[in-house]
Amino acid sequence: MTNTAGPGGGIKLTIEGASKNFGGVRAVVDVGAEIREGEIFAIIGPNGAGKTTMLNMISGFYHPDEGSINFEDHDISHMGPSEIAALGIARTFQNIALFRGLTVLDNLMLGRNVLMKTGVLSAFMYWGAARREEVEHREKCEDIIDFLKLTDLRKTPTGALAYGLQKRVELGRALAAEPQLLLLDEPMAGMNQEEKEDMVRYVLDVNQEWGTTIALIEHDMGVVMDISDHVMVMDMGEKISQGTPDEVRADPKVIEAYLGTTDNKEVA
Amino acid sequence: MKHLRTGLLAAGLAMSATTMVATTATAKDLVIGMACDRTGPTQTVGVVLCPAYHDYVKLVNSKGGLMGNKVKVVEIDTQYKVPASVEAYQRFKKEGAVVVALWGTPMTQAITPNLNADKIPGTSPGFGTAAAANGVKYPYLFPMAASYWSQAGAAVTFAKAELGGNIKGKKIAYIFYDNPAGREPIPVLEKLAKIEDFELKKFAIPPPGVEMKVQVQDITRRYRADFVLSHLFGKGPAVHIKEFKRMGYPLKKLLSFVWGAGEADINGAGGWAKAQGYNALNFAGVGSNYAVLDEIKALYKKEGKTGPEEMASTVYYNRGILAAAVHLKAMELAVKAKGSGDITGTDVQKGFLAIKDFKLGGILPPLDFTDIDHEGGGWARVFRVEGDNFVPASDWIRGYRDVVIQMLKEDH
Amino acid sequence: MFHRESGYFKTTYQADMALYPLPIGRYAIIAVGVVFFILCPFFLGEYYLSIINLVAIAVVGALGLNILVGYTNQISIGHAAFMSVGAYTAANLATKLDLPFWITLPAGGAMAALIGMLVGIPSLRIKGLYLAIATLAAQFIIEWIINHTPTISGGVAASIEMPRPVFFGIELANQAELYYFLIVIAAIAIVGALNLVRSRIGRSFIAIRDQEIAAEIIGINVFKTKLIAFGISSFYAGVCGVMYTYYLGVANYENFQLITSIDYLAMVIIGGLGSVLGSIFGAIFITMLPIAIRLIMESVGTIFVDDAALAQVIAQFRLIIFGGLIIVFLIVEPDGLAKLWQNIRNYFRFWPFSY
Amino acid sequence: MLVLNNIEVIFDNVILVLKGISIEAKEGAITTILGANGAGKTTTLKGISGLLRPERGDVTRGSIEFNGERIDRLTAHEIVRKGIVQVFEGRQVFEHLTAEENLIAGGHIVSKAVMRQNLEKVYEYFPRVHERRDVQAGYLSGGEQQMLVIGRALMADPKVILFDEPSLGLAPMIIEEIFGIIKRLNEQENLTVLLVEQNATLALEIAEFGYVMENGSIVLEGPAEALRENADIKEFYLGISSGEKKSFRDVKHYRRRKRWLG
Amino acid sequence: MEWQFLFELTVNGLLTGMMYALIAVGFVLIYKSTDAINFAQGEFVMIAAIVVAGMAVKYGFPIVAAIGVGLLFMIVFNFALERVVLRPMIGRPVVSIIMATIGLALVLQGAGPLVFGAGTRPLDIGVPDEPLIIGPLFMTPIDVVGAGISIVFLAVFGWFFMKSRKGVAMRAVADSHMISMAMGINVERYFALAWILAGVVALLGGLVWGSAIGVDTQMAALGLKVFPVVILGGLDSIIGVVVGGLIIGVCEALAAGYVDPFVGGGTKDFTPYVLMILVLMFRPYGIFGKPIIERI
Repeated sequence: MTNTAGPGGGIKLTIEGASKNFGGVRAVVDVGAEIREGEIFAIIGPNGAGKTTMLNMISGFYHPDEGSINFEDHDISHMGPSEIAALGIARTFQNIALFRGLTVLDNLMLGRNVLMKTGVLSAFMYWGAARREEVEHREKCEDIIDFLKLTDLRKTPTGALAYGLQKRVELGRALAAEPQLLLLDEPMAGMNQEEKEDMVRYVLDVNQEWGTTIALIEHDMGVVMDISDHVMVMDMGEKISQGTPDEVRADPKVIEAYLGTTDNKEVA
Repeated sequence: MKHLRTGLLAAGLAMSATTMVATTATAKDLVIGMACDRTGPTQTVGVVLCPAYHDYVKLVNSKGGLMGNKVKVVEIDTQYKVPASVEAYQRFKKEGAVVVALWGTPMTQAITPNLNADKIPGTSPGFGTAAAANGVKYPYLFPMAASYWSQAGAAVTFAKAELGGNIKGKKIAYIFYDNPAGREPIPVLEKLAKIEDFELKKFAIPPPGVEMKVQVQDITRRYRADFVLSHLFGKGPAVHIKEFKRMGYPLKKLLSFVWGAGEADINGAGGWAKAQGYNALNFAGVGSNYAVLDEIKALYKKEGKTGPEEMASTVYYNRGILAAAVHLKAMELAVKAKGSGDITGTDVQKGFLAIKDFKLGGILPPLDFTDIDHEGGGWARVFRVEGDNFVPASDWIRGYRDVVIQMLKEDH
Repeated sequence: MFHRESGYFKTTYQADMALYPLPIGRYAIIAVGVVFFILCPFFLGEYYLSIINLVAIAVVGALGLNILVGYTNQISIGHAAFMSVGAYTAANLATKLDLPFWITLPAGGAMAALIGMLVGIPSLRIKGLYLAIATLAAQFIIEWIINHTPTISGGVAASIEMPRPVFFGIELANQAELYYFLIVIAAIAIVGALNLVRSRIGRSFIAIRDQEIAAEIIGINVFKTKLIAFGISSFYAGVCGVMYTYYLGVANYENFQLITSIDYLAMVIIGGLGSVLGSIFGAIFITMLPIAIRLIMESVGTIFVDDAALAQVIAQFRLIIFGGLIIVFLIVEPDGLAKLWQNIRNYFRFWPFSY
Repeated sequence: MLVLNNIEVIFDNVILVLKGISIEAKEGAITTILGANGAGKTTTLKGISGLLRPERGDVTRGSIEFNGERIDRLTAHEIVRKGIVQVFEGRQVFEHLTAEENLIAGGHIVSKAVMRQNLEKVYEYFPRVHERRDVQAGYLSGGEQQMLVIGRALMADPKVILFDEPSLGLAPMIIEEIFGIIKRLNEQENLTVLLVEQNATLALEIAEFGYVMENGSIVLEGPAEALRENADIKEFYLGISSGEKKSFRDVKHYRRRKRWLG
Repeated sequence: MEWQFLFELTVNGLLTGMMYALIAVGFVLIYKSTDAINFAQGEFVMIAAIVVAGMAVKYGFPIVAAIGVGLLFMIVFNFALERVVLRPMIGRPVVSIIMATIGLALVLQGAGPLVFGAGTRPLDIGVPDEPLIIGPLFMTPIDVVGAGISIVFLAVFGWFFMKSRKGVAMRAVADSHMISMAMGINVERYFALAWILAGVVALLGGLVWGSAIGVDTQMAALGLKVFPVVILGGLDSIIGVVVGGLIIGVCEALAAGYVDPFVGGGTKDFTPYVLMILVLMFRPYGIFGKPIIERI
């Protein structure tokens, strides 16, 4: 498996000895990792291995009890989610977390919230700067709408969309923030083959055309092994393996903890 | 189904909109506007007082009205709410009211500025700001009966008499609703405490006072008051009678201001047997031994009905009679002065000021209205629970009138 | 209903984002509104004006509450308390410093906003019903403080007499004059609210309402945004309180007790949560419903009961009907009057070709 | 045993979700329904177990028969008493109850003695659940929760269990284990199973008969081995085109159309 | 003397607190099993007391018969209420359900006096008024009786909820309606049961409180006491209700006895709310309340 885009640049995100406990339960234990600029980085592992907790720590929803997380030059270990988002980290969620009462367009505009600065008073009057800003950002959102082929749906409330489309809008919302690092939590969960193929295509396009660094959690080994540059395997909160897809697939520890000793059809 | 629903709702809306435009029929009657509270926090009073008012007006109308002019009462239940009262007042004005009966202290305050502007006299018997009795400052507002200041004066007079004519060094507790109306008498009480040299301690009850065990316990077990003055309304009076009783405090040493002085309060406390000795301050007569009440009963009998149920609650019923009687007296004097039924609010205001020594067969104190005194003299009388009745425990009294008048004058 | 939507294409994003997407619709609405607004006092009696005035005041309060409850999903049962903060702030400024309304009005709003944000602080940790009860607590605490602080409340009576608003030397005293005063403020409040909810601020409110955690992670500072919502909502409440005070001529906390908070809650729920139009409908409906019920019962009531008993029956039934209608509305049309209006409009949009 | 005859489901009186679905689950067999998200699989299951009404849905046409008896008009709890229990997708436990209380609630309809026996049986199947029986169910791991909900369904002495995507969001190894248990239950307890899945590979492996659902209609049906060989199933559900597994890297935005009509 | 007064206040605060718990438990019951928030709990207590007192005073029923009628009324009434009003509201936003029950409260406020006449009535359940003095203890009999009734009811109810199979089922229903249905639990029957039980508690509350303070529509104000109690204890906890009730009872007593003199009074009704906010800041779901497990 060779990569066309490949990780070219330096290190985007560094995790050093991160640990997280929840009331005595050790969710993440002393995990270290590096995500390189421009790569697709996958985290895999059994349920409860601490994958989502890792993602939550990167996006600031949780803070590591020990260790640190650095994004570019910033120590983000103890920053709030909104500060981290402002630095250029966006994400999607395992269970779709769209704003169901709002249209596709408004969801994307919200994705750009971190880039906007209209205050209460100017919003109240909707005059001058406030209006200019709205229009400016609307243009950017339209680009993403085109890219994700959502043109017909921009004024549809997201609650009324089919599951696969909702996942796509969620991706769009994350992209709207023009992120440096995009975190995807099980982007293909609950999708059939056809929808998965679509989603993979968009993810690859984002990575290749815009050069966005991507970190994702995914259970579908087919997808993970095909598209990622690096894979980290977690179990019981610990990192048990890391490397290229081929290295990881051959690691006996991974087979024992996650992939199963049986001849797994999905991996084949 | 969906459409039917929508249609029904739309029709309902449309209906409520059209009624707004439809005006009620107008007749050439003398109109009185009456704000009532039959559903709000002071409903216990309203449900008796308001019917009494209607009964008296009916009686006068049955006798030919005021020199041939019939009297019409427009009543609106305000639920003790300010916006509703403002709307009600505007409605009264639209109906051409020449006098309005207000209800409730906050509502009275909200409407007072309008009275002067519109030149319509309004009345606030036994409530509202005490300073409003000053007719110079509020020419169109008539408290019409003893204000909270006058009640305080009368109460201390009574306490002094009960404690043997000297209250120097005695402990007097004042238990009151923790709102403006409840605090109103405090300046007078504090002044009198200085004059008479007694010890005054205040115990506030947050309205609506459904639970006040601790305060009563404090008064009886820690402070050990020699006499208690209480100023509660709504549910409070019944509760405090029960609590004092349960603490073993002699009710003879408890005097309630006018809004805790009714039969309803005694009933709520568990009946006459449980309230023996309880003292109640009143600004109208109590009991049914008055000619005017007999006339109303007779009127009902003529229609083939038994007398009004509300009459059993004599205290609040008689207050309704007082309000109606004074209003109609003022209007009558206005009609007489004018020589026709074509009177305005200003005429009625002058009518009020022309009332002198009006007693209505003893159910009222001798009421006199003057420019400075719009409360008719500030009379009050104490009635005590004995057996199954309220019996008079004092004569009509005006305690420390000089102090009250002085305060009235100071206020402007 | 003034227009058909076909044959018009938007060529700029700006046009697409305007409040009324069709220019003819926009001008028609503005023109009709302005004419109606100027003419009202000429054909309506004082009594009806007084009702409109009460409605105009209620609209402002309802808009504020809807921003908090409907758009941000932070339940508040203490709205009236913020009104009283505005009312007393303005009353003190107007009586002690002789300030004119165009200062007291925003000042009352600002003070209420400040207190509102203070009350909003627990909203970071407390959610749903727990927060609702916390705001109930705020209602009682604010009430108590005003009631017991003579420097705020103006003494024993806890009420301050308020001078009438003065506009270029003209004292606005009667219902018609007050009408112009109140309706302009209400109009500004409505347009402001419409602008707010379609801008960045409004969108982030809705984001918090729909998905609080997601909102935070896409970069909305949830705490700050909730505080802003509390602030704006309370600002509106404060302005509403000042309007009341100027209108009644007196600031009195007993006008702003729990039952008032509940009335406003009824307005936004019956009108439609998360809808500016709904707030207006709700304010109209809840203000006029008791009056309408009474008027209807006055005219037909004597058929069922005799005169003497009527007053009592009206009073009790009005409560029953009022409460009952609230329940029926909630069951039948959970999205409120705004939704009902939309249904009616959609019906007419295709009329006469409904299907 | 369980037969759906040409049923139609409408939500809110207007939205047609299922259009003439006919499915049969044979006694003692595992039958699977495959399909994309929103195809109507979950709705079909809820239609059987009587859980549509709380969501304002209704079976408006056709019939559902269980052992020859119509059940489409019964309420949810009556249907459970007939022996049909549904296991929801997404491991829905009673979060605030302990694991054991979850099981007790599951055995609500059987007598106390039977409930005790069933409890023993469930603990035998799922020793992990026994270990964690006093833990609040909300704090169990995903795999444990999945076992708990299956155990809870067993508490009601069911004849038929309807599984809704038991593999959703679980790790490959856990999925294997869960499917193993489903197969074991089917064989040892003679349970009839109706299995809704997106993971076509696994589902077709343990099932005997399968249906493919799209946009509220059945588009394909047949024995599992026949479906496994179907070219469209291979392409769109198993991700195999022209005989070999394709790489996701090579996927394009355009592709060949399916041969059935959705 | 001071220590004795403090002791008396505390004891009476505890007794009153138990009586608050009796009102609050109805609220918790409904919230736990149906997710509905009943702002009309005070009105339930009021209407129960009005029916009993009305039957006894207006129609001359013996008190036992009047209580019987009251019980029957509350069962039928709450059953109907659940059917007609609350069931269609399932799944609506919290604020809508709050509003519906407020609407209900208004209806009850209007209907109570219409049927049985306005005005305050006594409710005599045969508890004497004379104070009870045991050594240094000074108590009023109705408080002792009220607290006793409260303790017995709560104990029985607590056992039912935690230990019996029906109790487990009820908690299951509270946890998730949908899953409960799928498990063969007749959810609607448990909803009805919860409301009926709440009606029965309201009757007990109405008897105790009506006897203590007299019966009229103002009794509904007791409903406002419920909130600090249930929030402090945790909305869904029976033990929480008891603890919350006791804390609030004592807190009120001490505030009125020791804070009032310094600030000019009236602190009794709002100190519970202040206390409640403080507790909420540290425990957002009350002392015993279960946190909502948040996931993303």
